[in-house]
Amino acid sequence: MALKEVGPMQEIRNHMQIPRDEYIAGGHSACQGCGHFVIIRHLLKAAGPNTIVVNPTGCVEVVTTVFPYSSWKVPWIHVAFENGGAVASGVEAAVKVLQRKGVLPKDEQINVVVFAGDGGTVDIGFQSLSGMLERGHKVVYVLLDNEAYMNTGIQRSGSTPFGAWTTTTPVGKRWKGEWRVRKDMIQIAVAHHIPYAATINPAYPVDMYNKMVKALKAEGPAFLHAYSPCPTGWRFDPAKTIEVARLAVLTGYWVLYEYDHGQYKVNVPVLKRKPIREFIKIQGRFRHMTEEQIKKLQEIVDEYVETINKLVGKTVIGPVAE
Amino acid sequence: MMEERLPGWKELPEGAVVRDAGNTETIDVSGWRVFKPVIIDEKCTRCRLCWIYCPDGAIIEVIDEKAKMGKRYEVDYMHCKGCGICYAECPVNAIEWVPEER
Amino acid sequence: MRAVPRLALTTNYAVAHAAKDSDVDVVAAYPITPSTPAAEKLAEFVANGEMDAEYIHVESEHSAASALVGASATGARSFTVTASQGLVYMAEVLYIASGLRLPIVLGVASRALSAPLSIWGDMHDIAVLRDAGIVTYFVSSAQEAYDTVIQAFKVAEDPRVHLPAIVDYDGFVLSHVTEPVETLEKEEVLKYIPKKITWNTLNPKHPISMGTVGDPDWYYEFKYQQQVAMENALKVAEEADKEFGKAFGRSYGIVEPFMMDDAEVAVIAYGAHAGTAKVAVERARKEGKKVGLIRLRLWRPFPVPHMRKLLDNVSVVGVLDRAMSLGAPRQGPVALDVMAMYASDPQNAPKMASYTIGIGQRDVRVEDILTVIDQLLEFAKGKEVPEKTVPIGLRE
Amino acid sequence: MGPPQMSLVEIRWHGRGGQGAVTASEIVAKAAIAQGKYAQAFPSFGVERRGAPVEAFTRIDEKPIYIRSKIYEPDIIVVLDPSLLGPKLAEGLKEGGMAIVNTEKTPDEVRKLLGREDVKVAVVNATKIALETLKRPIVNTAILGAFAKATGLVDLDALLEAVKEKVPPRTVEANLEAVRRAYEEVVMG
Repeated sequence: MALKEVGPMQEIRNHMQIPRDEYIAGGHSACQGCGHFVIIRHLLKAAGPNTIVVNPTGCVEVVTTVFPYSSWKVPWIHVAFENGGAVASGVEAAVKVLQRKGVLPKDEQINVVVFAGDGGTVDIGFQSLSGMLERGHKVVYVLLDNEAYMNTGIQRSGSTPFGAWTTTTPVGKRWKGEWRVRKDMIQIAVAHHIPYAATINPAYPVDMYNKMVKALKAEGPAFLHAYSPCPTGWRFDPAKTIEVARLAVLTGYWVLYEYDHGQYKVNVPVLKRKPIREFIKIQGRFRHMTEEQIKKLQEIVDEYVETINKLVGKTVIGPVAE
Repeated sequence: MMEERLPGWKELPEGAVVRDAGNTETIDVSGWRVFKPVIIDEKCTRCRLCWIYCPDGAIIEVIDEKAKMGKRYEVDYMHCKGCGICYAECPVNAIEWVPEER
Repeated sequence: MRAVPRLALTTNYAVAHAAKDSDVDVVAAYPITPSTPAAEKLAEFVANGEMDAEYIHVESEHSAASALVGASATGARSFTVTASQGLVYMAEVLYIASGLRLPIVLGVASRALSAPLSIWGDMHDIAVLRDAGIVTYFVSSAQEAYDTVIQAFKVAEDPRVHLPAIVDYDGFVLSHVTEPVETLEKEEVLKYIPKKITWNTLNPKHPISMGTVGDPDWYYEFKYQQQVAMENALKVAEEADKEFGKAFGRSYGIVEPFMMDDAEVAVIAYGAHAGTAKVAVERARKEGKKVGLIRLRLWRPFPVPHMRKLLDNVSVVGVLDRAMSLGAPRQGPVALDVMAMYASDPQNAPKMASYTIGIGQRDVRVEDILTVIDQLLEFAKGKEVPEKTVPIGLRE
Repeated sequence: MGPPQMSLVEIRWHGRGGQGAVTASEIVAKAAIAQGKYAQAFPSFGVERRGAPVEAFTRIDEKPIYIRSKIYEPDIIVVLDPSLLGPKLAEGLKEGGMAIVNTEKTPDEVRKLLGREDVKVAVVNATKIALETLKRPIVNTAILGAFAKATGLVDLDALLEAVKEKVPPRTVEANLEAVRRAYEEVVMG
């Protein structure tokens, strides 16, 4: 017997309970198979209609709000690329003071949510995000990470993984794709003493949904780092968005974990990891990689997994098993 | 034929706001598709994963007392772009991937 | 009779008092000389509970402007102070605030722009914002700064306008000078500027989308709407000033003529140095020189009819600018405006001379302005007006 | 001595960073404003560093003050630190102007140090008064008492009120005492 759907702001036991109401309309012009919109749909379901969305410049903004159209059924604002954290700070502060002064209803929680890409978060918007987190604004900041600047046509960002081809880390005589290791945004966010931070992944909808609810209920800033496959920029068949997302978890490339008031927890243990080769072989952006590069990427993943195992104090993500 | 006249500056809302937000619903993106998903209702177990994973909100959960388990799933072909996620993720192969014919 | 508290305040403090008495809801401020004391005073008001506002300790001016866009878009009366590099850092967002039609008010303690680094006053910073679609006032005293912040909210929030507004006051020469200011009670200020959200806001009860993409089919129309709003602001600012005068006994006009009735030559000045120019004009008059002063109080929108009315009957005008538009036909930004005013009516144009003065806070003395006045009188007698902008107080 | 004949009075303050010359210039303006006069007070704009010689300025008038330039020819100079005394301090001081000085010296000795026989001089040992009242050598309030007495530009009562508002709450009584004592002890010549 299926469980009943829940209202907004409530955790679920299985995906049958995810509410039916939609706050983002179809008809937007996101690419086929865009991971972002799976994540956005569910976050808005979790948040409900009493939500204000701040959306720095990026794919999501451009594909949802070309005048005279908008896909957003909740109040939505876009200001610029690098200031999502600051705009959200202003919205949150205004809600607070206007509720105090009785201009907005005092007894209704109004959620403030940022949807920002990796460019708008890890690079150009980094300072503004840091300010928002450090000041303790009650905002849910969702980093929709597709690991490059996709809106302007696949340029590398501080979140582009080792080995990945982008138009600014091309494969040439001297360069063979990105050669550096991406930033660890969860650790950066946690360093701001915020109550809640978590990684999410659309291939794991129940885990994703419950983390969204926890983030919305947090008493201060919450940071959700969402893994969001991009068929266009990563060069894979749009039908495989969820499969790629799932492989990221099964290879340990993307660990689903959370930081909840000082406690780290891995939510989706992977006792036997698939080799990273499984993850990269279905993406065109890694096609050029040499055996040596693949080995290096495997080492980077191993190290990342080890860091998280240390954080939780036990081996929750196991070794690679062919 | 006369070209459609767009509203002038006097008729437009201040600051380029969209007041009837959600109105991309009126946009037909069916032309994006090369293939389309077709749900085979008899095979469908109502697991809901196609509805969960659709980036375009183009799988509709229809409450229908007469249907199996009181509901069924339909494709909103106006908003389906034919990405194929539903087809790829359906655990029981209840979605067929059919070439679009116009 | 109204009991009038007469305080001794710097212009920085006067501006902070005005924000408090306007019941500002959100302040987001980042310290920068010479506006810092205003940001500190606002913090003190909030800390003491004298002001019921959220004070956002932003990590940059860019974020200050951004946070205020968010706050104003949510319906809060929003205010900040800044200067110089800070204002220029905000510039990107302030263009957006104008495009989103948000009535944010800013106090700007104008200061030079690097390099070389100068913490001192001039108006290069505000000149960068000239074309942003922001209602921009120049004030000449702490009292006027106080009054003008309140008027600025009136204009910015007027449905015919809905644009940000800047009250620009000279760094140090006004910002750090203590002088008498009569303040008002919050209750009477709020009668003049009632708290009413007249602009588009983010309210879950009526969800709208703000900050959309304007493709080539649409952008032009929205830009033109801003221009129309700017044009409206001229009349609205004049009304706001008159109504302020009626309510509180002080008004300034949007241009202020001084000894212009029978003037043959005129000086145009703005900000603090308009005061020094007043003293110079008075002194020149005592020597029988027929000179008058026009103080520009509203720079954007530019008060063309008001200026024309005063200038059509003089034979020469000299514009004193505190910023240099490098490489332009004339360096003075206001001089360029004055000249453009006569482009379609050259036969009624006075001879027009452009001067730069007070750059990087080179002190402006009465004698400097007397020199200008003497030159203007010579131009009136037939001497040719120089093609180039004349620097005053510059070493060769 | 009554107030100077001309309506606009310009005052230049000399001290060292941290001594409170800027505050003193503001307190005088505040007192004048409270009495219904017009006044301006401003520091020498820039970066003030503890110990470095600093200047501050005050203008007082019966009418609104429009001029915004620095003060080049003061009617009055006020010297908070005796070690600054020298001919440079009197630069621009108007013929027949006044110097108010924190010093143990006599008015004649001060005139000699300033190199100006034409100026009126008021002396007070503000350092001693400050040490006895405030227990610290902060002389800016003490010198104000001398200023009020010597110039007559501000009333003692208005001055005391302005001091009250400007100094830290715990030091109000001591500061007021310093002002009163200097008012009594100032020597003019």
